[in-house]
Amino acid sequence: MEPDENAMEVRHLRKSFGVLKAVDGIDFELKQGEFLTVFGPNGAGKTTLIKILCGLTQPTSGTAKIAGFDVTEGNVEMRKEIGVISHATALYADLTPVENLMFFARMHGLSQPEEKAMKVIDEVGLSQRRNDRVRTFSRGMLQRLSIARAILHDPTILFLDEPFTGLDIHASNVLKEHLKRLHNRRRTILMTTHDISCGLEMCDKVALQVQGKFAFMENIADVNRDQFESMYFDAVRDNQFVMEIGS
Amino acid sequence: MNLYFNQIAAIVWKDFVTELKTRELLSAMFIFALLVILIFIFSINLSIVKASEVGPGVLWVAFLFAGTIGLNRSFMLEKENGCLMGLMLVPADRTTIYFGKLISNFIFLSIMELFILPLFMIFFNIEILEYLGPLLMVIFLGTLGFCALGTLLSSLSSNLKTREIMLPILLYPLLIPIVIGVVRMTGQLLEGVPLLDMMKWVGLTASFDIIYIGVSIMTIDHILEE
Amino acid sequence: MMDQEINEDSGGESSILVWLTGITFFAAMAAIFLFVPTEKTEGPIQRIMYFHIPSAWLSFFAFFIVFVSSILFLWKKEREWDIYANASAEIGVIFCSLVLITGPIWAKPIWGTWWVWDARLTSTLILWLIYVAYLMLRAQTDAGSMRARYAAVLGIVGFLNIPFIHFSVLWWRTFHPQPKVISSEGFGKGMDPSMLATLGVSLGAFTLLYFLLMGQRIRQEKLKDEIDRLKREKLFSS
Amino acid sequence: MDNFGFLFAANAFVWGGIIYYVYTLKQRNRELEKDLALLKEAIGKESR
Repeated sequence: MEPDENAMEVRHLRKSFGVLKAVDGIDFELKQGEFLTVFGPNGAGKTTLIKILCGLTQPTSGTAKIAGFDVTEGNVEMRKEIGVISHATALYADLTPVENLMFFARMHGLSQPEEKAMKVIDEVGLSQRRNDRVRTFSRGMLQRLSIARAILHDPTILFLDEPFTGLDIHASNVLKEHLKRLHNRRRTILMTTHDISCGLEMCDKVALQVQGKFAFMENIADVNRDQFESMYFDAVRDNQFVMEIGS
Repeated sequence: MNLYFNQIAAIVWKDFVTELKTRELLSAMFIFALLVILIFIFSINLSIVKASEVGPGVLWVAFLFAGTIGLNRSFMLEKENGCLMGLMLVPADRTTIYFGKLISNFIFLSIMELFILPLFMIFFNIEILEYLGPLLMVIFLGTLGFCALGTLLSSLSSNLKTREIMLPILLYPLLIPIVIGVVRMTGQLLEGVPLLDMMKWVGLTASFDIIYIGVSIMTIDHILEE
Repeated sequence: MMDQEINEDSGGESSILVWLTGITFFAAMAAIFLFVPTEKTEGPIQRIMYFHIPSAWLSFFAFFIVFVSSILFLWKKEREWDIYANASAEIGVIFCSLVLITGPIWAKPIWGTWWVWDARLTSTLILWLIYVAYLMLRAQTDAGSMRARYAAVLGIVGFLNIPFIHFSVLWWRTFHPQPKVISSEGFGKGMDPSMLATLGVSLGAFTLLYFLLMGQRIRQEKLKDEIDRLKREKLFSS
Repeated sequence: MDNFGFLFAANAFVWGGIIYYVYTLKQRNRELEKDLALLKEAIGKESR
């Protein structure tokens, strides 16, 4: 990838089926090394946005380029450049951390899968438990191992879908440390969250997604925190209202 | 191309390691198949009917029911913790997931069948050793067809709320042709008819296998999409 | 825009279709009960055939439409094709059920038994099971692209099964004494031209009925979509 | 040869089936149209 090229370029992205519009015309771009946090009420289409961007689902119209690859083409090469951390850990409960990561390393086609697995397990501080079954792990440890899985192949772009959900304070601090380190290593990061303080703390850009659209997107330097907070709460409240009538 | 086979091998390896640790799948399938055979034996009077006439049907019903348990379990493992999503994010073609699961399902089912066969021989008093070669061939064709369609449909049903119920409802009607084929072939084999005299059945089951593997390759992309 | 389309559907074209279907059905009924002579060996019961065969043809045609629409859906990913497949499967299952009901009613006085494991009956039953499973799959999943994709895969897999069912069931029975089959050649041989004509009219009437029902079902699905859309619009504007 | 009863039964099933299906279709149609009209009315009021 060229250094000056955008890591992400999203144009008029839409995802709808029949009348349901999960993503309804989103435009943005991110340079390499930038960190974007997307806030938004439940059902605003944040998860769908991430799913489109990492090629799990196809958009109805519009284009998205990730690391120079077009997501609509279902590009296998693109998936080498991305790592995804979500609420679901994507780890096999009956395997050990080493076996899990070795498996994913082999799927990525990495050479020396075992060494790579050991190395990232060390990085997330789980080397003492590396031969225990994942089923016995706490939520925080699972999330750390999930990070290890996502950064195993050293991706240039990371997607995080509400990574703080269900974590205790210690675990979320560990996660924040990792995110900062990755950010310092100039990894491009897109994160969705409900946690205002965590979300605003690390990012370069903030966006607010409401009903499938970006209602707001600014550089963090230009954002008045209180104003943003009240705007976010309004959006969540309105959404709550909509959801209640809808059902 | 090398990477492609490596990825398939990795999926199979992963399923085997899991099975070695938990030993849940094979034992459950084996005991279930055994129970099916026993229940059939209690419900038919073996002194009236000829064992070689009802035996093949009972055997295949046992394989089919036990195999369905295996399929359900196999995709449940992938759905737990969203592992299937993790698999879809690695730089691998979607068909590697299909083939990986197909091969591991096929191997597990075959191992179970190898354990069941001697018991079947003993319980029904049927001599199968002299027909073992062609019999294994028939079992291979039948099991492959079952797994080809079963893997496709269990990857589909695993996303439904009522997956345990829906898999058999979707799968069994579609499997009827192959069940008729393999039961007929097994029965004839045990009567001493050589496999060469049943080439139309061999052709039917083999083309079933090929067509459904082909259809799965073409449609798996549409199923493995969030 | 969608609104207009729906209103148009309920107007001009479809009312012509309604009249045409009605008239053809009337003609078919007249032919079946007044015009066509009673068959010598089977007696009046033979007149069931003029419903039975068109129903069978119709369900098969409907399943073929499911197959085609499913392929087109996976290719184009347009909701339109999903609607067609859904509507056609529903109609197909209904007429397949009628086949399965009228068959035994005919068989009881003629063969002396409600059901024989005859090749044709068996394959119709299997077909019915496949498409009932298809409708169950649709009923169990929420509306959305997942339901449409899964249903489309099943629509394709199910239709490709038909030749396998046909041959396996046919060969399966040849090892046993065969009952008198309603095979097309056996039926056609002793057939009077007036019988053929009656059958033809009846076939026409049922085919028209299929298109009429399809039109209604499609319109309904579109209405449903329209209501969903308006609901959403209303909620978002408030 | 006297099997009018069967003929009658078969006819009853065929016609019963078709008419019942058409009836449910009509019923569903009416409900949907009513919903649509209500919605449109509600939206019309709001926009005013």
